[in-house]
Formats: sequence, structure tokens, C-alpha cells
Amino acid sequence: MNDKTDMERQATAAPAIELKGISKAFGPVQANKDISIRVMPGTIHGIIGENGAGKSTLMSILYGFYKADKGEIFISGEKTDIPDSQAAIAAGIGMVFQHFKLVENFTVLENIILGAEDGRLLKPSLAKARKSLLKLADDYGLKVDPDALIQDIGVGMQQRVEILKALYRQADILILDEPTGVLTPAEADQLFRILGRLRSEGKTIILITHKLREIMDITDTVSVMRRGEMTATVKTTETSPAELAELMVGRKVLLRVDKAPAQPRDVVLDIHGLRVVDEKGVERLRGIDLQVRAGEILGVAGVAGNGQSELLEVLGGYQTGTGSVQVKGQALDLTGKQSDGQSRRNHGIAHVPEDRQREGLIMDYHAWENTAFGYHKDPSYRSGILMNNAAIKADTVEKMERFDVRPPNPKLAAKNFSGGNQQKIVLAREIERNPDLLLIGQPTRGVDIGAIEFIHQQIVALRDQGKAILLVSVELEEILALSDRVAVMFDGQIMGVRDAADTDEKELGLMMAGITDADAKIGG
Amino acid sequence: EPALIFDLGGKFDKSFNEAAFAGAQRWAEETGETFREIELQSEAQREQALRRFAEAGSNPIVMTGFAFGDALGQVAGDYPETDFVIIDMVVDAPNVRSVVFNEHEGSYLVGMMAAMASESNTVGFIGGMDIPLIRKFACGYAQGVLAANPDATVISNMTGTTPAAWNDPVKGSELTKAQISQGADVVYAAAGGTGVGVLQTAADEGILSIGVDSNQNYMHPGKVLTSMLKRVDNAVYQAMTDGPGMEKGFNVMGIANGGVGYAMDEYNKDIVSADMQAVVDEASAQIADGTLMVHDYMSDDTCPVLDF
Amino acid sequence: MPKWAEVVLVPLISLILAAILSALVILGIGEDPVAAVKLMVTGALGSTYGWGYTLYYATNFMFTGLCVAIAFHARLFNIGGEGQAMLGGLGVALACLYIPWPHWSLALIGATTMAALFGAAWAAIPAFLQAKRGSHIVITTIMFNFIAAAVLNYILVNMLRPKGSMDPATARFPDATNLPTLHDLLAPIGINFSKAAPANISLLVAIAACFFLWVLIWRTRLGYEIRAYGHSESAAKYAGISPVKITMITMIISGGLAGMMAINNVMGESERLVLNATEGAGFIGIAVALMGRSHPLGVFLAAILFGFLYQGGAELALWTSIPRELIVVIQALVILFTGALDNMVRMPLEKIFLSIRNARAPKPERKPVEPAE
Amino acid sequence: MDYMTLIQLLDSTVRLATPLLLACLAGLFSERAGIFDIGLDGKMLAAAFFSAAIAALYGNVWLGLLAGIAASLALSLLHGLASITFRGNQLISGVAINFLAAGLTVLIAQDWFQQGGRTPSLIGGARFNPITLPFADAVEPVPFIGPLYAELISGHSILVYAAFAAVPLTWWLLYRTRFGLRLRAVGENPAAVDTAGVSVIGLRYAAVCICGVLCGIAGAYLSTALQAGFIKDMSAGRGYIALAALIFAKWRPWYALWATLLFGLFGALETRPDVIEALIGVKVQGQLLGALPYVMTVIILAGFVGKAIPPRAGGEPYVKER
Ligand SMILES: Nc1ncnc2c1ncn2[C@@H]1O[C@H](COP(=O)(O)OP(=O)(O)OP(=O)(O)O)[C@@H](O)[C@H]1O
Ligand SMILES: Nc1ncnc2c1ncn2[C@@H]1O[C@H](COP(=O)(O)OP(=O)(O)OP(=O)(O)O)[C@@H](O)[C@H]1O
Ligand SMILES: [Mg+2]
Ligand SMILES: [Mg+2]
Repeated sequence: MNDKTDMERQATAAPAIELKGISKAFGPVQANKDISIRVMPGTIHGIIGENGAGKSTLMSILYGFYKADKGEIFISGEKTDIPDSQAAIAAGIGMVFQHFKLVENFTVLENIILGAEDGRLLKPSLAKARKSLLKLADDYGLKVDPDALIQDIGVGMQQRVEILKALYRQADILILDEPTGVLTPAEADQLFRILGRLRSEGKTIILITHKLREIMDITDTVSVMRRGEMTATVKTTETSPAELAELMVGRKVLLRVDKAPAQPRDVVLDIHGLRVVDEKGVERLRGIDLQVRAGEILGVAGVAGNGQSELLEVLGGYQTGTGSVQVKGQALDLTGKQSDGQSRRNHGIAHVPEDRQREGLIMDYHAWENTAFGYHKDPSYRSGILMNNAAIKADTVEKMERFDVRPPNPKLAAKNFSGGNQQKIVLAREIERNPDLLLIGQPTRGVDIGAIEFIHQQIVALRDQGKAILLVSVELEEILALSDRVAVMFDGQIMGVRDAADTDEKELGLMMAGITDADAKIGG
Repeated sequence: EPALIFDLGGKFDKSFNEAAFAGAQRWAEETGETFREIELQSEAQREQALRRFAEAGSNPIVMTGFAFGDALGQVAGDYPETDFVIIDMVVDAPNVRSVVFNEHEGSYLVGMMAAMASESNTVGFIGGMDIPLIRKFACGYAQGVLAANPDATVISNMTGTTPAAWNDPVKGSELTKAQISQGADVVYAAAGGTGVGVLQTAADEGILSIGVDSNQNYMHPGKVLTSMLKRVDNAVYQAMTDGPGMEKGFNVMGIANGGVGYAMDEYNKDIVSADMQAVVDEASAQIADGTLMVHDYMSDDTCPVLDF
Repeated sequence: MPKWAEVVLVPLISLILAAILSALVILGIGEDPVAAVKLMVTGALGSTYGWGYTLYYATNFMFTGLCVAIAFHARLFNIGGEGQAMLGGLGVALACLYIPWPHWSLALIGATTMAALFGAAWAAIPAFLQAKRGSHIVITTIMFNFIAAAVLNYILVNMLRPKGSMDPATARFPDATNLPTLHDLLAPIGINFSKAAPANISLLVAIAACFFLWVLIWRTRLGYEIRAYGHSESAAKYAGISPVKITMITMIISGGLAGMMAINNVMGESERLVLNATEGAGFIGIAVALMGRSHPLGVFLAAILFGFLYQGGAELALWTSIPRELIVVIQALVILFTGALDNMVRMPLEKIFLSIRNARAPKPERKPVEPAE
Repeated sequence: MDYMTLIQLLDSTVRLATPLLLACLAGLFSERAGIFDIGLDGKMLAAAFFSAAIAALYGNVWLGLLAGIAASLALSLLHGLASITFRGNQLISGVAINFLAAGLTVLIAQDWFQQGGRTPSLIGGARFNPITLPFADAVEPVPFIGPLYAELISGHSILVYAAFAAVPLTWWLLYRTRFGLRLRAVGENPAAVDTAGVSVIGLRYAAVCICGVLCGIAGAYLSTALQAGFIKDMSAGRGYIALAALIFAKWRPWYALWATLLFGLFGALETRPDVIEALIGVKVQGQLLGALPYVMTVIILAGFVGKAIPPRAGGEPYVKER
């Protein structure tokens, strides 16, 4: 067990939350093992840990979503039973899940009152909620359109709704599970301002994140979890990112990407006037011009939903568009008639999609079947009219070894790997193809530090082999660390392209908000 | 021990199979003996049931329904010692007695009664599943109607095209209402379980109906004009009474030999006038002695007086 | 839970539960369940004659079960097996009646092709509507069952029925198209199989179909794409697997399989096409596929179980006064327990196996957090 | 086509649409809560039998109605047990329920009445009789309005009015009450409901029970209002048509009304081949006419309705822990 440190003993007030000896198993998986933790009122407590360490499970137990097999929960010093979420809400706990729990085709207001209605009729509840919403918006700067449908608003906005849901239920304890995974830097900053504000009002906040910078910036204390156990709880001021990373992974990790300057050569990808109109008739790409050269990484920055996804989709062959796209001088078909994901692969394009679970992998397929995914027509995977499963398996074993996929078991279903390892399976498949052009979206979303380091190394190594790489990420840090040049997208257009060396987060942030150089200069 | 095999409609269809059952029952009561029976649930069981009964020594084996024709043709030769009786179909084999009914003749008679009972000069026919046999009923009926009243209109509907058409009283009821709205005030149902709905609705709406196969007059006393009797019960009873060694060959059960007819009993005696009965009986006699020919739809797949 | 428990124990216990409930129903209507079961078992499995019928029904269910199973792999619910099998029957009838086949083997090949083509064509329309127009395939296939019945009725009554016959059925097929029964097939190797039973060479075709489907689903690129599409449409698009193509091909195979059932019931058994030839086998196929977990081997076994129920039930109806609907009830209970309520059995079993495992491994070592499948 | 023919057609439409409407709304509650239900037909059938059987035995149609509802409810709970508690496959459970109802009704009917799977005919108070609305007779002679009121609007059984009243009631319940909000939410994202502190299982059982009650009324309507007794398989696939209507209606109450009325109209037209002939100018073969509603449904599904998006969580059991 962790040492009950000083700081907690010194505190005079009862802890807002105390968990004692929590254990939880999912079938054969022991997700939480005898975990104890205390969180003092009015503090922000960070929890970090690798993928699958059991963070979400622990918080879900506190929120009554799962039932612990063993252990006790104390709220403000009192032993409290939390058999379901209703009890948690009653105890003043609110939680924003890693995967939002919102009803997509309901309005914001409907989502907010769901389960917390006053009386049997909706009208009065809605009216009341509308009023409180205005007040909450004023108090915390949490502005949302109460009548917008969830499916029509961005993830940042959806997260706000989740926070508002908790506040509307008058939560004193707020749990946020990886809240910044889907946010732009500006949105993340704003979130942290709000969290600071909540702390100053005496609310207690538990923040799960993979980003050490966030931990260092905002938390008061931080706990580290590894493989279902709590390995340490320390005061944030008394630790360092390097130490935390080591506690998490169990070894030393490099926190920066080491890379030599790029040596760009011929243009591999040449895009002119690319336009995409989606099914609803909305123009998603409005005339894109971009070039990527061999031996360079072009980073595409932008707030999610500004056309990056469509750019990857149309290049990946499963979205139609107009304009011209050439790869190594050969034009790609954009009509979707003579082309699909298959023909793109034949052009030497590999693609690591943004959403590995929805696109990059078949979650119910074994790892080895996923290794062939998209390349299942490859001659080397074939024997006669049948698939050569033995060859695919052998190939998978090799790839798993090279990419350090854990556990290295090709027969495990993709869904049974942790997020980081899932991403490695996709990367191994695409990078090992030795493509001329690699499209890569959100390479490290939700991936733990150890895996991020590895993934970044692989991307840089591919560049150094003289391949062209188009990188899309909402993590500005990642864009700046990896890219040689940075393009910023806003509203389906390229706002500008910068050399990574000549720019900084501030400039890019402004461009991401749609403010051009000229505006920025006038404004600044 | 004789055996009786019912067709897919089931033993208690209130008409055809039930009549067969009644005949067998009568035989059993009178002789104090027993008989085997089975209700089919699948096409493949036709042959199976025949063989099983034959092998178990049942004799004679009686089956109801034209659909047995094919299976019996296959099986009869294998069991020369067993006598088979098939109703509604002709199978040419030395140990088979084929009994067919001239339903068109019986339908002709009830058609005449319908025409005479009708005040609106419009009468209806509601068939079950649209198959030639049912068209034969409809065609005979229409001829009878027009014979009694050349100006009358016959509205004819079939309930459907799948076997479900035999068991959809709700639709039978709607068809009846539709025919009523077109002016029909007598409807003849040849539709199995669907007919239950027809007779019910006719009774509810205050018009007359005509039952089929068995005597259905009792179902709504005073509301069912008559029933077209198809004496399947007699055929079965006769077969069982004749027993093994019976006379084989082709039996046509028409008006002449009492195989078909119309039902008169205490339930409808008040609504069928003596005049009416006289006219119908005369036609009956003419058909019996061959002076009146009723066209059989199945002889050439056409009906001179009705389109399908 | 070990695999053998999942594959054998769970269905077995479910079946026993269904049997117990069926026994209660039989008691409820005042009959003796033990005698009934005895009769069913001897009737269906006690003689080559019984086996002949059991296998005959099983052949039908294999085809329709495979039809539903392959569609399930692409996450398509083909309720239209009934209609597709009806059209398959039409194909068989046309092939047998209008082409002068010199030998049954050629006739079998020709009829199988026609059956598959007709069934496939009938499935292709709903598939096209789903793929291109977004019409819900469950509903369109249900509608196509009704439409098939009407079309078949029309064709039989107005076109194929021999003059003077009142049966809405075609003429008998020429002798050259009659398929050898198991009796004919087994006689040369000295097995005296009942001559009367309708099981015929189509059984071998069905078994071959099971095997080929297994190869198709798990060993070919097409099968790989079908399963991928079934698991995730968005991922399939990413990989360059065309949803339209997979929907069409899968449904065509599915409809083809349903259509092929006709070589058994139409060509092999009745040797002519009757109106009600399919008799709900298309719907039983749903239960068979679900019980067989959409795996060809599972479908094979489930088909035999349902064949047993059908034949055993026929024997019951033959020798007792139990109404034939009892078999429908037993079928329902089997479907309910093995299909819908199987978690009722699985959950407690899983707990038992977990505790056994935990008891065996005294101290749970620090295993990696990843679950072992 | 003259006015009276039209009125008659519409009158028939209303009668034929009523069981479809009740079953469609039943399915709507269940599916909106995320439980797919292809067992509507079986539940209707069971209710039709038990309501007729009890009404025949006790001579009281209201008792019969209750019995029908109870029978349908029992099957609903079975469906709930399979698909909610034991997270089984909802389609297979529905298939099983259809088979179960088809078999058990005949088995029990035979055991109780020995009439080959029928109930005795219902007479007098054992049936729902048509209700004549006030002034129907007085208004009748008035041109246009008169027949409309007297023939079309008046003269149905109380269950018809109940079915039509169920539409606005359903709408109100779904869109204006807390229960409705939660019900719709649980069919879209049960986790959202769960984390909001509301029981997913409770809500789903409630929905399934409402479905049972409505199917029960639909079945009772068939055997005690439209007909005077039960005969085997008398639902004749209406549960499936109701399902088609539900998809047609995109799972919305008012659309459900229009969809079932449209299907009812198809059924009504089928009884009037003469009207169809007059309308389209050619005689339609009987067999093909029977297929008309199905063909029309396919055409409409293919052409005009576009993609009907079912409740997102529909058909999937809510599993928190693998
Ligand atoms: N509902 C569930 N059923 C079964 N196993 C689960 C479930 N939820 C989580 N697990 C398993 O429990 C372990 C801990 O998962 P958890 O989600 O708590 O990790 P985490 O620390 O939040 O990881 P991440 O950083 O990826 O979010 C993992 O092995 C996971 O696969
Ligand atoms: N034809 C109609 N007649 C009367 N009211 C209708 C009709 N169609 C829809 N409504 C009502 O109008 C309102 C808005 O309908 P809408 O279709 O937008 O529902 P919704 O809330 O978006 O449903 P969902 O959540 O399924 O998308 C609802 O209350 C609905 O019941
Ligand atoms: Mg997590
Ligand atoms: Mg909407």
C-alpha cells in the first residue's frame, strides 16, 4: 500500500472522498486491486496511469456505475453505500465519463434534466433547467445553446453539457475522466480555468488524464495507478513529469521526440482545389491546396471538425470529392467510382485512421486478422483462392514483436487489447507496408505516455526513410513535436502553412481560431 | 381397423375435414369399433402417413383432399392388399376407390336459392384460397343465381392466395361488409375458417348467408339461408362400412346419388319458402336426370358467367 | 469458461430445460410425457425409416439455416428464406419440366443451378433496395415472402398446372429427374436403408454446402470481407470493402442457399412443385442459424435436432391423440431456451467455472491486466 | 367511385387499421425503449384466444379483455426476461414467442373446448358491440356530413375509439412527460440513463409491459369485437404488418397512425377489386391483388420514405460488464 503521506495527515478536515480497499474484477480481469485513496475537499486530485490501469473502473465504482467486489467508500468522513448512480448523485458526486453518456438526438436541455426532472411533466422541468443553465453559464462561463441537439454540437460542447449536468445536480465532487483527450488547446485551457473556479468555490475535483503537463499545471495532488494498483500518491509540487512518467510505466521515459532535421525531396502528395460535400450537402472542404514531400512530416493542426477528417477520408478513398489529387504524379480518382480504400493502397498510400476502434480495426477480429485488414487481397496473404492464414499469423507475430505489442498474442481479439496496443497494431500494419505516403490521424489519442514515445519514434523513423507523412492531430504539442511543416485548417480551408521551427503554439492557436496573419497582426 | 387421414386444414375445420370425421364417428358409434386418424402437418407426411398406416395393417385407409392424389398414386401399388379411399380426387389404381363430388351442382342449387331470397338482386360469393376447386364452387353458384334471376349480379371475392386464407375470419368479415356495401344481401362462403367470419358478419349485419360442406345452418339460426352439403361424411361412412374388399373405382357423388345437396332443417325452415324449395327441387331433379348441365369450372378452367 | 462448456454444456442444459417444460405441457394436457418422448425417439431415430425422415427435414433446415447464417455474418437479417425457397422451387420445376435431362446427375446439377439462381434473384431485390435505397431489409424480405406466395400461386394455378388437375401443382417431373434416395445410395455398400423415406442425395449437397460455407466464411477473402462488414461498416469502408457489393453478394449467396432447398423437397421428395412446398422451413432456418451460432457445423447439428423434432412430432400425431400443435410448442421452447434464454444457463455456469479456476490457482499471481480471451 | 363507396372503404379501413394501430403503438413503446419485438403477432394471438375463451366461459367481455391483456402481458414479461434480464437475442425471443403462442392457443383451446382449437361463438355480453355515437341517427340524412358521421365515425366498438385515443396519449406520454423522456433516452443510450441515476431495467420492463397491454387490447379486438370468437392463427400475420408500419412510421406515434391507416386502406381495397379496376382501369388478377399491399409497401419503402433510423440502442442488450 502507498504510504499515507504527510500532507493528508496534516489536513484537519475530513477527506471529501476516501476509498478503502476497493477491489473489482471483470471475469478473469482484476481491474482494481485493494485500492485506497483520500481526496481532500477543495482540491484537484489527478490520477494518472497507463491504458488499462484501472482508472476509469475505480471512478466508475465511486460513481455507482460498477459495484465493487470489496471495499468501502466514505464521503466527507461518513461511510456511504453507493449501489447505483442515483446514490452517487445523492451523495453529491458528478462524473464526466471518458465516453460521454449523452443522448445524441436529444437537446442539451433534455440531456441535462434527464433523471433530474422535477415532477412528472416535462414543461416545468425544462423551464427551470433553462433558468439554471443561464445562471451556470454566467457563473462559470459555460455557455451552451440549450436547444441544440447533441449530435449537432462538437465534442467540446458536449463535454460542457456533461459538466453542466453534474453542476445542475449540485455536485460537490466532480470526476472528469480524460476530459482533454478531445479538446483543442484553447478549449482545454478554458476547461482548466473553469475547474480552477470550481475549486475556489470549495468543490472537489478528480481529474484523470494522460497528459503530465495538465497534471503539473492544475492538480494539487496526484495518484499513480499501474496494473490495477495504486502505486503512489504525491503532492504535485513535490514531483516532476519525469518521476511521474517513471512511476506510471515502471521505467524511465523520454519526454521529447528526438529527431534530425528533415531532408525533403520530391513532392509525393499534390493536392489542388480539393472540395468535399457531405451527405447533408454541407461543404466540408472548400478548396484545399497542399503539398507533402518525401522525407517530411506535414502536420495538419486544427480544432476537430474543421475538415481534417474529411481530408483523410477523401485521401483514404472512402469519401468522394472534386479537384485534383496526385500521388507521385499519378492522379487519384475522387469520384468513388473507380476507387476505394483498396486502390489507394495500390497507389502506395497507407492510412492510420483517426478512430482506430471504428475504422482502423475490427474489434471482434483476432489480432492476426486485423493485421491483414485492408491488405487482405495482398498476394503474400493468399494461397490459391483461399487466404493463407498461416502466413498472416506468422507476419503478425513478427510485427507484434517489432512494435512491442503486449501481450504478443495474435489470437487475442482486438477489443481485448488496451488502447495503446490497439494503436500499435494499426501502426504496425500500415508502417510496415513501407508506403510512399502515410496518412495518419490522431496517432496518440488516448494512448499512454510509454506508447506515445514509441509511436512518435516510429513515425520519425519512417520519415527518415524518405517517406511522405501527412499527420493530423488536435494535439498542438504533438504537431509541433513531430512536424517539419505545419498547416492549419479552419472551416474547410487551409489558413496557412508554417515551418515548425518558425512558429509557436500562440500563432497556430490564433490560426486555428480562424484568425489570419493579417488579422492577427492588426489585432496584435 | 380403418384409418382416416385429414388434410392440412385440420380435423375441426367446421366443414370438409370435420364432415369426414363425423362420418367416421358415426360408423364407430354404430359398429362400436375404432379407427385410426391423423392430422397432417406437412406435405412430406402425406406419403409417410399412408405408408405407416398401410404397414400397420389399417384397412381401408380413407383420406380427405385432392392433395393426396399424387402421394396415393405412388403408394397404392406398394400395398395391393390394402384398400384406399380418396376423396375429391381420382387415382387410377386397382385398390383405390376415388370419390369426387359435383360441388358445382350443389352450389348451383344454393345459388338459385340465393337469387330467390335476394331482394337487392345482388348476391355474393366469398372463397378461401384462390384455387381451382374454389372457383368450381363459385362458378356453379353463379350459374344457379343467374338461372333463377338473369338480372342478378354476383360479386365474387377470394380471401387470399396463401393457406392463411382459410383462417382469416377478420378478412372474411371485411369482405362480407364490402359485398354488403355493394348491395349484396345473400353471401355464400366457401372459405373454411374464414367462413366463420362471413357467417358471423352476415348475421350481425342482418343479411343472409350460405354455409358450405357441412350443415352450418345452426350457427346463426334464422340467418343462414341454407348450406351447400357435400356429403363427405356419407362417403367416409360408406367406405368404412364397406370395409376391406369394397368395390373400387370411380365414384361421382352428385345430386343424383345424394352426394351434394342443400340443407333444410329447423333453423332455416322459416326463411325458405315452399315456392323456393319447389323451384330448387325441380332443378335438382333436372340435374339428377341429366336434362340440366351445370358447367364445371375444372373441366376447362373457364367459367361462362364469372371472371376470376 | 472452457470452450467445451460453451459449445456443449450450455446448449445441452438449455435443451434439458426445454424438455422439462415440454414435459409439463404434455402433462398439462393429460398425456404421459415419458411415453411421448419414447415414441418420438423411436419414431425419429429408432429405424432407418425414422432417420430417413429426420434427415429429410434436416436437409431442408440445413439449407435455410445456412441462408440465414451467412446473412447474419454480414449483419443482415434475412427473414425472406421462405420466399426465396419458394422461388427456388419454381426454378427446379422449370428445369425439371422443360429440359429433357438424360440422367439424374445432370438434372441435379441443372436444377441446383436454377434453384440457386431463382432464390438468389428473389433475395437480390431486397438486397439492392437495402444497399442503394436504404430500405430496411427485414421488412422488405418479409414483404417478399408474401409476394412470392402470390406469384407462385399465380404461376401454378394459371400456367404450370396440368389441364384438368385441381391441385395447384405442376405435373410430376419425368423419371429421369428423380433423385436417388438414401436407400439407393446405401444399397451398394450393403446398408439396407428404408426405401420409403424421402431423404435423398440432396442431403449430401446440403452437407457439402455446409462445408463450402465454412470455407467461404473463414478461409476466403470474400468471407473475410463479409465478416468485416458485419462487424463494422465504418471499418469496412476504411479498408476498401464496398458495403453495396458485400450486401448484394451476401444476400445473393443467402438467397441461393434458400433456393437450393428446393432440390430436396421439390425434386427429391414430392417430385413436383406443390403450392405449400416450403412449409415454413424458411422460418425454422432462423432458429437453426441462431441455435447453430451461425457456424456451419452448428447449423448442421441444429438442423438435425429440428429434423428430429419434426419427425418425432409426426410420429406422435400418428400414434397418439396429442394435437400436432404440441410440436410447435416444443419447438418454441427449444428456440426460447437455446436461443433467447441461453444466458440464464451461461451466467451461473461462468461463475462456477471461475470459482473452480480460482480455487485451483491458490494465489492469483500478478497476471497481466489483459484478459485472456 | 361514389361517396358512399368511399365512406364504406374508409369504414373498413378504420376497422382493419385498429388492430394494426394498437400493435404498432405497442411495438413503438417497446422499440423506443430499445427492445425489438417481432413477437407482436404471437402476443396478439394469445390475447385473442384468452379474451375469447374467458368471455365465452363467463359471458363477460370485460373479463375477457382483462384475460387477453394478462396473457399478452405474460408473454411480454417472458420477452423481458429473455432480452432484459438475461440479455438474450431479442429477435430470437420474439420468434420463440410467436411459435409459443401459435401452439399453446390451439393446445389449450382443444383442451378446454374440444372444438378443434376454437372457442365457442360469443354472444351478447361476451362481445364488444358497436357504439352508436350521439345524434348519429339524427345526422344521417344530412348530405355529406351525415354519412361521414353516422357511418364512418359512429358505429365502431369502444376499442376502436380507445385505439385512436391512444395515439395522442402516446404522443403526450413520450414527448411531454418525464417517463417519456426517459423511455426515449433508454432506447437511444441506456448508459446515459443509467448514469443519470435511473434504472435501465425498470424502464425497459415498463415499456415492455405497456407493449403487452396494447397487444392484449389488439388481440381482444380481433376475437371479441371484429369477430365473435377465436380460431387458430387468427392474427394472420397482422403483427408483422404492424412492424412494417412501425418502421414506416419511423417510430413516431402520429406517423404510426397514418401508416396503419394506409395499411388498413390497402386491406380495404383488397376487398373491393371493382374499385381498383375502376380506379386504374385494368382488372387485376386475384392473386396479384392480394400481393398489392406488400408490393406497395416495398415501393414506398424503396422510393419515398428513405432511411428509417431505428432507436440507436435497439436490439442490443444493455451490458455494463463484459
Ligand atoms: N465493462 C468492462 N467489462 C470487462 N472488462 C472491463 C470493463 N471495463 C474495463 N475493463 C477492463 O478492466 C481493465 C481496466 O480498465 P479501465 O477502463 O479502468 O482502464 P483505464 O485506466 O481507464 O484505461 P484507459 O487509460 O485506457 O482509459 C482493463 O483491462 C479493461 O479491459
Ligand atoms: N404528423 C404529425 N402530426 C402531429 N404531430 C406530429 C406529427 N409528426 C410529428 N409530430 C410531433 O411533432 C413533434 C416534433 O416531431 P419530431 O419528428 O421532430 O420528433 P423528435 O422529437 O425529433 O423525435 P425523435 O426523437 O424520434 O427524433 C413531436 O412531438 C411529434 O410527435
Ligand atoms: Mg479510462
Ligand atoms: Mg428528430
